[in-house]
Amino acid sequence: MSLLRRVEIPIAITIIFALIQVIPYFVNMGPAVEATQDKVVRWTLIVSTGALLVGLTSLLLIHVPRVTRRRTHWEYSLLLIAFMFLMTIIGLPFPELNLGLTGYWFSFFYNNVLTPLSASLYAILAFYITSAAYRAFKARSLEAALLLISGTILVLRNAPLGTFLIPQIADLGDWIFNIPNMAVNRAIMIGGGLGAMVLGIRVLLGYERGYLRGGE
Amino acid sequence: MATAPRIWEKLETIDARIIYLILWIVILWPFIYPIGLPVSIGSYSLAYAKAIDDLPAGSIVVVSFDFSLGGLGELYPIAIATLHHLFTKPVKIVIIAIWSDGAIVADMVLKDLKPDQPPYNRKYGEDWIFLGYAPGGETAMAALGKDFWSTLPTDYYYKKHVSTYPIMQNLRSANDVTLLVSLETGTPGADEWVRQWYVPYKVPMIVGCIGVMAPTVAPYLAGGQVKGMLPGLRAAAEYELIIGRKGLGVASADALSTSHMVFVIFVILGNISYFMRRRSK
Amino acid sequence: MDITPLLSQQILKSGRVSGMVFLLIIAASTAYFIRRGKAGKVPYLRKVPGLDAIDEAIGRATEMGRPVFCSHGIASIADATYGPQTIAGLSVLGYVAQLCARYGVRLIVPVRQLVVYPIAREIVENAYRMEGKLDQFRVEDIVYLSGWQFGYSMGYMSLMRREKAGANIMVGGYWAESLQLAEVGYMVGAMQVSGTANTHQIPFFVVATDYTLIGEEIYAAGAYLSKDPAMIGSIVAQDIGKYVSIALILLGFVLLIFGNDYIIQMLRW
Amino acid sequence: MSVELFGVLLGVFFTLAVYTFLYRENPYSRIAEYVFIGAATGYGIAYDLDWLKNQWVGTWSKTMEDSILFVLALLLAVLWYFRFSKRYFFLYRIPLAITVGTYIGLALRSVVFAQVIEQVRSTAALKVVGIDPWTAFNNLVTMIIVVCTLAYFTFTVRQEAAFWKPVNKFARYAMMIGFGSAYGYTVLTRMSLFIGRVQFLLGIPPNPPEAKMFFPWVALVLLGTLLGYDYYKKTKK
Repeated sequence: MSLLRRVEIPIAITIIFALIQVIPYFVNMGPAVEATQDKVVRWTLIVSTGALLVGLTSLLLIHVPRVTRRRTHWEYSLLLIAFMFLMTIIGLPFPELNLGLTGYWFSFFYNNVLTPLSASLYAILAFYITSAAYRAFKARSLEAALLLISGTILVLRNAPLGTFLIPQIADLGDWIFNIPNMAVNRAIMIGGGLGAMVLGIRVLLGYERGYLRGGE
Repeated sequence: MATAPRIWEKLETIDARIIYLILWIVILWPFIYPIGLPVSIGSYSLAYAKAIDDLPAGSIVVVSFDFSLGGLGELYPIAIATLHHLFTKPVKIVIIAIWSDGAIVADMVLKDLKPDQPPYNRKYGEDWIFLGYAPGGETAMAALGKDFWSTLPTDYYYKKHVSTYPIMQNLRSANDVTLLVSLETGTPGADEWVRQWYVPYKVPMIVGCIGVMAPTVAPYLAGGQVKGMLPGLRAAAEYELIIGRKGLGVASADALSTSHMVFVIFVILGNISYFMRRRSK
Repeated sequence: MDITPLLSQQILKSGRVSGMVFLLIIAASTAYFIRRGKAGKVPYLRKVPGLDAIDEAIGRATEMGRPVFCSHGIASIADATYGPQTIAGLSVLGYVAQLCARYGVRLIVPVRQLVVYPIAREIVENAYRMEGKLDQFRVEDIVYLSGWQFGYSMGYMSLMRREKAGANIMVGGYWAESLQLAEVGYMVGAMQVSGTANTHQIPFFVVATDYTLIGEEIYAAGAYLSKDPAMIGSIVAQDIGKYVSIALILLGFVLLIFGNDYIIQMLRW
Repeated sequence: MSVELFGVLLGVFFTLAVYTFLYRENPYSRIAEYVFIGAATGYGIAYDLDWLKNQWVGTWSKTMEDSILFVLALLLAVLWYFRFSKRYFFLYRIPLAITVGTYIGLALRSVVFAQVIEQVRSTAALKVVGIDPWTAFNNLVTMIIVVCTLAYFTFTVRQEAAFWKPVNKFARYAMMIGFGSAYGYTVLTRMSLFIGRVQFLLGIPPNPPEAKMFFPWVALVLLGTLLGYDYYKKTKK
């Protein structure tokens, strides 16, 4: 067991599994190797489902004591646990028992609880995008002014009324969006790609241990 | 004048909840009392409609639902209008989903549209088919491109093997597809379709997406990989006007105008108060 | 250079050679500059204001007696495209946790991905251990919120309101929740440092937070904050990649003016 | 009340409960939050179990060898759980290392093409001769912005030479214009999504028309209780 404790073991595993994906991608090793590659990815997915256990346990570790010790908001924690088990049970993969993802009750809760909650939360951004613009779209400097102006042009461009009042704004808005915005995104994407590559190499070299921090 | 600066100061640090309330009002209002503000039609929407209009009879069109319920607000009217447009053309339509929820959404849209009833009267399995969800994201797209039958072996409604349907006889790989329609909200979406279908098979695409995704699709429009794009609800309204079937898009146009105008007014107000306060200092 | 024999013998794969060469250049320069850094030749490193602001944010939260929030985005580490952003965020978390342990300020880490949860926990626990304050480590402050994007963001927002966040540090892959978190963070008066490589979300962070790390800056963050010479060395490789990219763009662009598309063809190999 | 109708009522309640969060954190928004987190986690578990079952039935149960691999994967998956063990916690690093390794590998090979090679190539391929002047101008602008922005982010060069100042300024201005436009564009999506919720509340098809019936009452109850409570607290002070 003491050997397994060493942080070199997981690093070695990391490297091996990474190279399985990288090398045959560039160097031709035949279809058999490529099939194995794909299989390893699917196999890894199965391994990673185990993290479910951790998440489930950690949620329960937080909320069960809250309920049993009647801490503040324990009623809500109870609600959380109840809904978690409810969804799990009605979603168990046994269609014979009318359970599972296509079962009646699972669809009922999916459509009437999860969907409205998720969609409403997503849509709350309409409010935040307005309040953030109200406080931050201010011409404090030339840079801030550029941000403000291009933002406002695009808003006017997308409002049906905006293009009706100022037809030229459609072309101007599209230009800003397709030329400077696209070019900036492209540069940031290249830089980001390079950063991700260097980070990946650091992981393979065993330097980036953020995810394995600790060790003995 | 001690009071004037105070007004500006107050306006600058206005309680965000007042902004929220105003936004609620200006969006609810036009649905209760429609105004009928005008909508002008853009080139992207025209190109999108043209791509469908130009389809030769008998072509195979694949419509992919690459979004979940969260994207319905913008993509529902686009999906309805697109499928309506397609079902009125003499083309074969194959509906798939790359997002797991996409199948649920597609089912919803199809139930609303009822392609097998008038005015469409299109026969399931012959004129159109719904194959459901292909898991695996980008990998699934690649697999579909290579071999449709083995990637989606059964259809969604009857779980029968695809070989039993006449429409599938002429569809084995992406080479048999005349047009791909991706209705998307993100990853996997248009980017991945271009990589997996346009690059190797040169399948022309049109994309209906939520507004935020427009910048990621725009380069493909310029590059010619994507022939037309409908970004968001505004484009949905434009498209509905083009095909002459007013729906949710047109109905929402007023609310879009009012909410956007209020946004602009807020930004202007914020700047006026900022400068007035700075000047008074 | 002619690479047809390699392709015709099918040793290398057509269309992938350019990528392989680029990857090899990056890998070799990363390894080389790490070695150089180890040998004590630390390269000059410009200031990244967003990263320096992390100290200030934590200091301010400590003074106010309010907790620090630190998150690493919502991407899974098990993701072919966005996984590296999470790793970058976790490196920042390691640094933040260390400072929080040192100053004795409460650290709350909202987590969305199950796979990442145990890692985040270990990182924080270990930071407290290294500062000799393991007794102050609170497991329940590493909060698994929800696998659903907006379940996560709702939980995160409520937590910030309930606990009155003093600082909110968000580095990693963020999507639509970026603005929700940033706005609520602002409303509760937290100093906010953000960073993501998701280009479409950067504008919201720039507008709504105090400091934003843009794109590649997040990948350099771990090395920058660690002050480890070997790690700092590796940042040079990022720059070398940029030089190569700029050179290819300029060269290709100029050659194309004269009707020569060699560079563009080369990038298709 | 039929089950379907009750479903619509639930939908209206949860929609409005979320929006009470705009006013302040309150018991309704808290109910929405905890129910959402609980239900979403349950959904995730159900979803993964379904996926595992399909994997087994569809792929891994076909041959003996694959079955063994599947069981091995499950055994490794259980190792995650050792995160909670004080003695054997390090065992969880094995599944972690497998996961990270595979995906770092996938990332390395995909990022280099999607984010670097393709972007560099499409920038280098921008033409300025033999096309109309407007496109040529746009292509030139695009190229310059890409190069300047890339240069702006260099970490390890002392940017002292005279040319750096205009380059950096230009890059920053371009970025601000780009960010502004992306922000402005997104307003459309965000408003549209909220418009979608309003359509639900107003029962506009395809949404169930019954929602219209519940909307004013639920809104009245939620707002009334919240405002009433706050007013009561204020006057008591």
